[in-house]
Amino acid sequence: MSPVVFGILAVLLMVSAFGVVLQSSPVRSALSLVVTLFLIAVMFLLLDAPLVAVLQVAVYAGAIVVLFLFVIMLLNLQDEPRAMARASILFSAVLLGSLFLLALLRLFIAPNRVRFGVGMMSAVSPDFGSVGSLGAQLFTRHLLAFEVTSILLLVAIIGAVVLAKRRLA
Amino acid sequence: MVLEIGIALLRIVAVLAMVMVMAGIYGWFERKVSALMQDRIGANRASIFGFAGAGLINTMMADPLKFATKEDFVPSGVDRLLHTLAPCVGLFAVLVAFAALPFGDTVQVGGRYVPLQAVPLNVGILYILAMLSLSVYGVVLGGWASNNRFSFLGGIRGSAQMISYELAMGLSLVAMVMTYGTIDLQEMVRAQGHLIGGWLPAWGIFYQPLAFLLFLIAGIAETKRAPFDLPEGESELVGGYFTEYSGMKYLMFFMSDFIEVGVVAGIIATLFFGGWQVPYLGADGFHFPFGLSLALPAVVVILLQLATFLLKVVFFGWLQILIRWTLPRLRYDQLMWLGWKGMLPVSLFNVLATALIVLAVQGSR
Amino acid sequence: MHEAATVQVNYLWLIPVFPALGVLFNAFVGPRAGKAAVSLVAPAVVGASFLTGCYAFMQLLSQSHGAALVQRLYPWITAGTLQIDVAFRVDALSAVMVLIVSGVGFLIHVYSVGYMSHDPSYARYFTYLNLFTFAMLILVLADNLPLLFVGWEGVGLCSYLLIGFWFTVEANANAGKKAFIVNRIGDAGFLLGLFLLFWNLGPGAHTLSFPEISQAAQRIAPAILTAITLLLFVGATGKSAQLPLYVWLPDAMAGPTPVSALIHAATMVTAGVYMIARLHSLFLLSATTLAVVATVGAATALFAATIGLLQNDIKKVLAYSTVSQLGYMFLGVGVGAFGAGIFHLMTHAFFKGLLFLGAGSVIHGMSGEQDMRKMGGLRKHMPITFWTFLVATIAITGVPGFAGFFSKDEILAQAFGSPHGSPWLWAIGFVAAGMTSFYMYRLLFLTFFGECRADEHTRHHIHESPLTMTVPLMVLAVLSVFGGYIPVPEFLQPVLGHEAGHLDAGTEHMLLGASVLVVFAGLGIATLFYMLQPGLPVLLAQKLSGLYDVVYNKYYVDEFYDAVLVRPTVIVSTWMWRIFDVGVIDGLVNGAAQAVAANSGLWRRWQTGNTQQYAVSMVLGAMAILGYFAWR
Amino acid sequence: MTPVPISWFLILGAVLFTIGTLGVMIRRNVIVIFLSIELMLNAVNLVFVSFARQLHSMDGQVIVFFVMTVAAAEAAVGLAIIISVFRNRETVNVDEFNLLHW
Repeated sequence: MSPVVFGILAVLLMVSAFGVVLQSSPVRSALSLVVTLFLIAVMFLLLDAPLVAVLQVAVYAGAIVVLFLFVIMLLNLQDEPRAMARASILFSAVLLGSLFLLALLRLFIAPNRVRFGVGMMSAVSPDFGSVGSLGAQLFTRHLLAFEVTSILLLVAIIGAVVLAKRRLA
Repeated sequence: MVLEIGIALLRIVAVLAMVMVMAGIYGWFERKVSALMQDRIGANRASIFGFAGAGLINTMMADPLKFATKEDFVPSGVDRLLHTLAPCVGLFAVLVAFAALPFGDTVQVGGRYVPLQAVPLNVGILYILAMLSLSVYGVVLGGWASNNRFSFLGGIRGSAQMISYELAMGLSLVAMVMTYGTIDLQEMVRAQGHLIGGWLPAWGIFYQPLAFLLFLIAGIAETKRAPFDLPEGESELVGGYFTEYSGMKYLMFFMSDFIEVGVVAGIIATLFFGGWQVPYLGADGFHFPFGLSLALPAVVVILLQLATFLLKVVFFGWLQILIRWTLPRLRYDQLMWLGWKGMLPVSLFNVLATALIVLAVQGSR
Repeated sequence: MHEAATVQVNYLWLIPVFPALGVLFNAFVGPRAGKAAVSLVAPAVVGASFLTGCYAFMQLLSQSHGAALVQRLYPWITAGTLQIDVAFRVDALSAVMVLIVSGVGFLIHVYSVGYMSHDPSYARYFTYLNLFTFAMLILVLADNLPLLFVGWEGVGLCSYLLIGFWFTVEANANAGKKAFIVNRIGDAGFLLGLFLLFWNLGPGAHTLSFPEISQAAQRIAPAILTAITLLLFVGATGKSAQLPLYVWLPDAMAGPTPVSALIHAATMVTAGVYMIARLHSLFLLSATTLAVVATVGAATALFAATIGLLQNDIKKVLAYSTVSQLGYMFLGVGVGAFGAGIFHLMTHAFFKGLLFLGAGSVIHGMSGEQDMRKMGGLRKHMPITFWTFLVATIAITGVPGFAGFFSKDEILAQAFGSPHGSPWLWAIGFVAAGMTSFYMYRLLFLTFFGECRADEHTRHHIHESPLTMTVPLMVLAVLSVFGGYIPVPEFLQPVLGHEAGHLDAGTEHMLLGASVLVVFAGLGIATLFYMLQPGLPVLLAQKLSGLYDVVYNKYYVDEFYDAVLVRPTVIVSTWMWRIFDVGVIDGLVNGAAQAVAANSGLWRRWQTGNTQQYAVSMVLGAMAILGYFAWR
Repeated sequence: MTPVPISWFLILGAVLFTIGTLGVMIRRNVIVIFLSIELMLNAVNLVFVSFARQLHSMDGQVIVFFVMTVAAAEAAVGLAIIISVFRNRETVNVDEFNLLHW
């Protein structure tokens, strides 16, 4: 059953991802991204990462993309007559993209390339991916990084305010 | 396997039904309470044999029928897909949010343990937050897809307002999580079955009165109801983000509004007022502090608990409607001021104070 | 040197620090604090140095003979085994020098308060003057040659700054530049000597302190030692205005007169003498160098005296007199009479300082007039100046009983009797002494006697100087009288060794009598020329017009230097600038820049401003890395 | 439950990442480019979580947490830049942001 679920989710994911990239309306792109994020959250659930999944929905879909939508609406961006780049770039991008995918797949699939790239998933302990285990990691091994993110966020807040504030003439 | 799926489906259907009924009750409250407060009769055509209270049934049947039969008007030049999607997204988000609320203890039926909860999740409360944060898309999309300045302004206002108040809301819940030491809602409710000093039920409100106040305010702001109803402020924006909606879609917006009231009421009941816990009621009956005991069969206990939970949810929904008809609407700058400069610092302070107290209590053990 | 008798003390740093604090105060607070604060602080810090110096002197006297007080402050240059400290040494020699520098310096600071009182750049003046005192004290206190060189350069800088103090007049600025450049020529020699010395000191020379140098010098080959000492002496001729580098000193009179008194008479110009005395153990090892020093000294003494005979500017006469007297000092150290040289240095500091200050007082009273032909009869108007000036004149000319007599006689006796000396050297000094007597009395007569030749306006303003100026004059006058009774050579003996020559009593008395005679001969001729028969000098000048012109124009040395050295240098420099600097150096620099620009011009076409193209390029780069890992 | 090989998730991540990359390269609207970058970040997150699951290590999930934080900061600042650019140039098309070139 899981492969079936995975297959359905994967197809939906790819469709919505292409929706982000190919749709001419920015609002629709953003909404496709929300769908993508939601589906990836489901993938996280399948990978025993419930907390990350919930955070994905709450923070990514619920806040960050809303911010995008907010800006899109603020700038009142409508459908573009010419959404894509010029042909030469389009061509090289598609070429490069397929090469890129090829290289990634080779890295991930080819046997003896990557030690953990093959094989099935083994069972995990019940508290794997729980709030407790993630929190314990966050506040012990990764404490410094965690604290530094607070500074990053502060800087981002100040930067956003300074940049977006209309200068008084 | 089939049985399990069946039980799960049953739970889900039960919750859905409950939510729908709840929304209907709130709709009726809205009319009768407002009428009462404004010293008028209100919804007088919906009484049965002159008894207004029985109009509840009438309202619950008649209103949806009325909306369903109305013309589904779509303005020209809109993104039809998004226009249709908007109310669905909104409704979906609040409906699934309800799924994590426990409405009774785990019951033992024929050797299986069945939690009285649509979806037992170990990330419980975070899940509800996540889903509630998705409900903003209904507002934003509705505003955007209507191709109407008023709708658009309503959508913009709504998104900013909901993101702003989500912070205070989340932080007040963080304080609760710290108090209980778990994020599992069922666990939280169980923890409230104890007694403080042998007589006072150990409800969250007694531990975290400030968090309750914060959550109540933020919750009302999240539901976009007065005094925080700026996204739909009739006197300014006609109807805000659902100006251009009619028929079933309008009903869906309407329902998601009331269901959200229900969700907020449910969270308040669960976190601050003992959820399905009845004071002094244990699994085998009442044990009053003054020594009296009253043994009850398990089924009665479960039904009592279920009824209590529903009663609490209805009560807090009613309270919100009371507030909605009592307070005047804020100005937008006041709204933002309250959210960012009032609620956010206070809730941060609350988290800090809670952390210190928890630390002190743990240290003294 | 007596190594054992070294006493570690901890207060010597205070001596130079006081003037340094004064510099900071006058430079940063002074301009705002007002003249009163500056005139209080600037002399006070030098006075504090003097008192500290006295304390050190007292402690030195209480020690055994030949002792030295030493303070190591901190390591300065550390490289390999080389460790040069900032360290101060007070032995008999530097004690005398410290007292001269800070004592005379203090008097001149006090004098300057009156003399400079109307100058708008009052605080700047005292900043420079304090800075000079600081540098000079570093020079004389230094325990090692590199630190001495720091002071040496420091006083050179201050000299430049003070000569060009009134830099708005181009001539003054040029005089400052001239002094600096000529000093640089000398300093180049000094530096070369320093390097040659370091190079040849060999292992064991870690600190380059003076006792260490004098010990290590024994191991250096005589020929190299001669080269070293000669190069050092080149430095001394620059700093102390000896032939052929004396030309800057007369021009240096462009600075304020107290500066001439302090720097260009009493202290800085004697640094060369001090340096040779300090390194006497080095110089004693090279007879050739000593002969050169003595010869140059004697030649300078005579040469400058002849020019001094005919000068009409009161300060110029004193300037050439200073050059001449410095020649005497070099004559002294050149014949191995280091104590006598330092002795004359001290007495000269007193009476020449007094003469300059007196001249300053006269100029002050004459509203800035410096030409003696427009003076005369000032005796009545400026009695204190006159009497003190008279004392100084008597002292410098060597009338028995006054300070100059003792030191000059000592040098002349040594020039005659020392193994390094010769009757010829004595004869030159003897003639120069006569000329000194003549031009000094000429100056005295022209200035203070006879009728006043100034114009009406100036005459009305002639006045005696204020107390701040006359009190230092009186103090210096007392010193000019009694300074000769201080047994300086004996005091210095433990440091500088015994005087080389011994004369029998008869010869000594005969020489003494001769020099007294020549002094009075000079006095007589001056009296004849400028008191009794004022027409005579003009007549003589007409008779010997050729010789007169040459001497009057200072032997055309400046013109000669200008033609032989300055002009070719300017021409070569101009050529270097136009062709080499502009063409080659700038060409290289600009060419490099142009090459980069051309190259960038090629590459910048890559930067189109098209973001998508950038994105594609970025992915291309990522692709390259990824591809490397995928297909490696 | 029939298990799914870990490589399936990895391949899905690779595909999503490539789609995001394509979006960055071919779109003219800067906001859509931004969205595509978010898509790339999420593809990487998916791979991280897969590896975490496979290696039984929480580190992968912790990194996802940090990626989200950085994405939030990046979105705030990036969108602020876009707004101020839009204010000056009245466009969000990247091929019209061409002042910074020779």
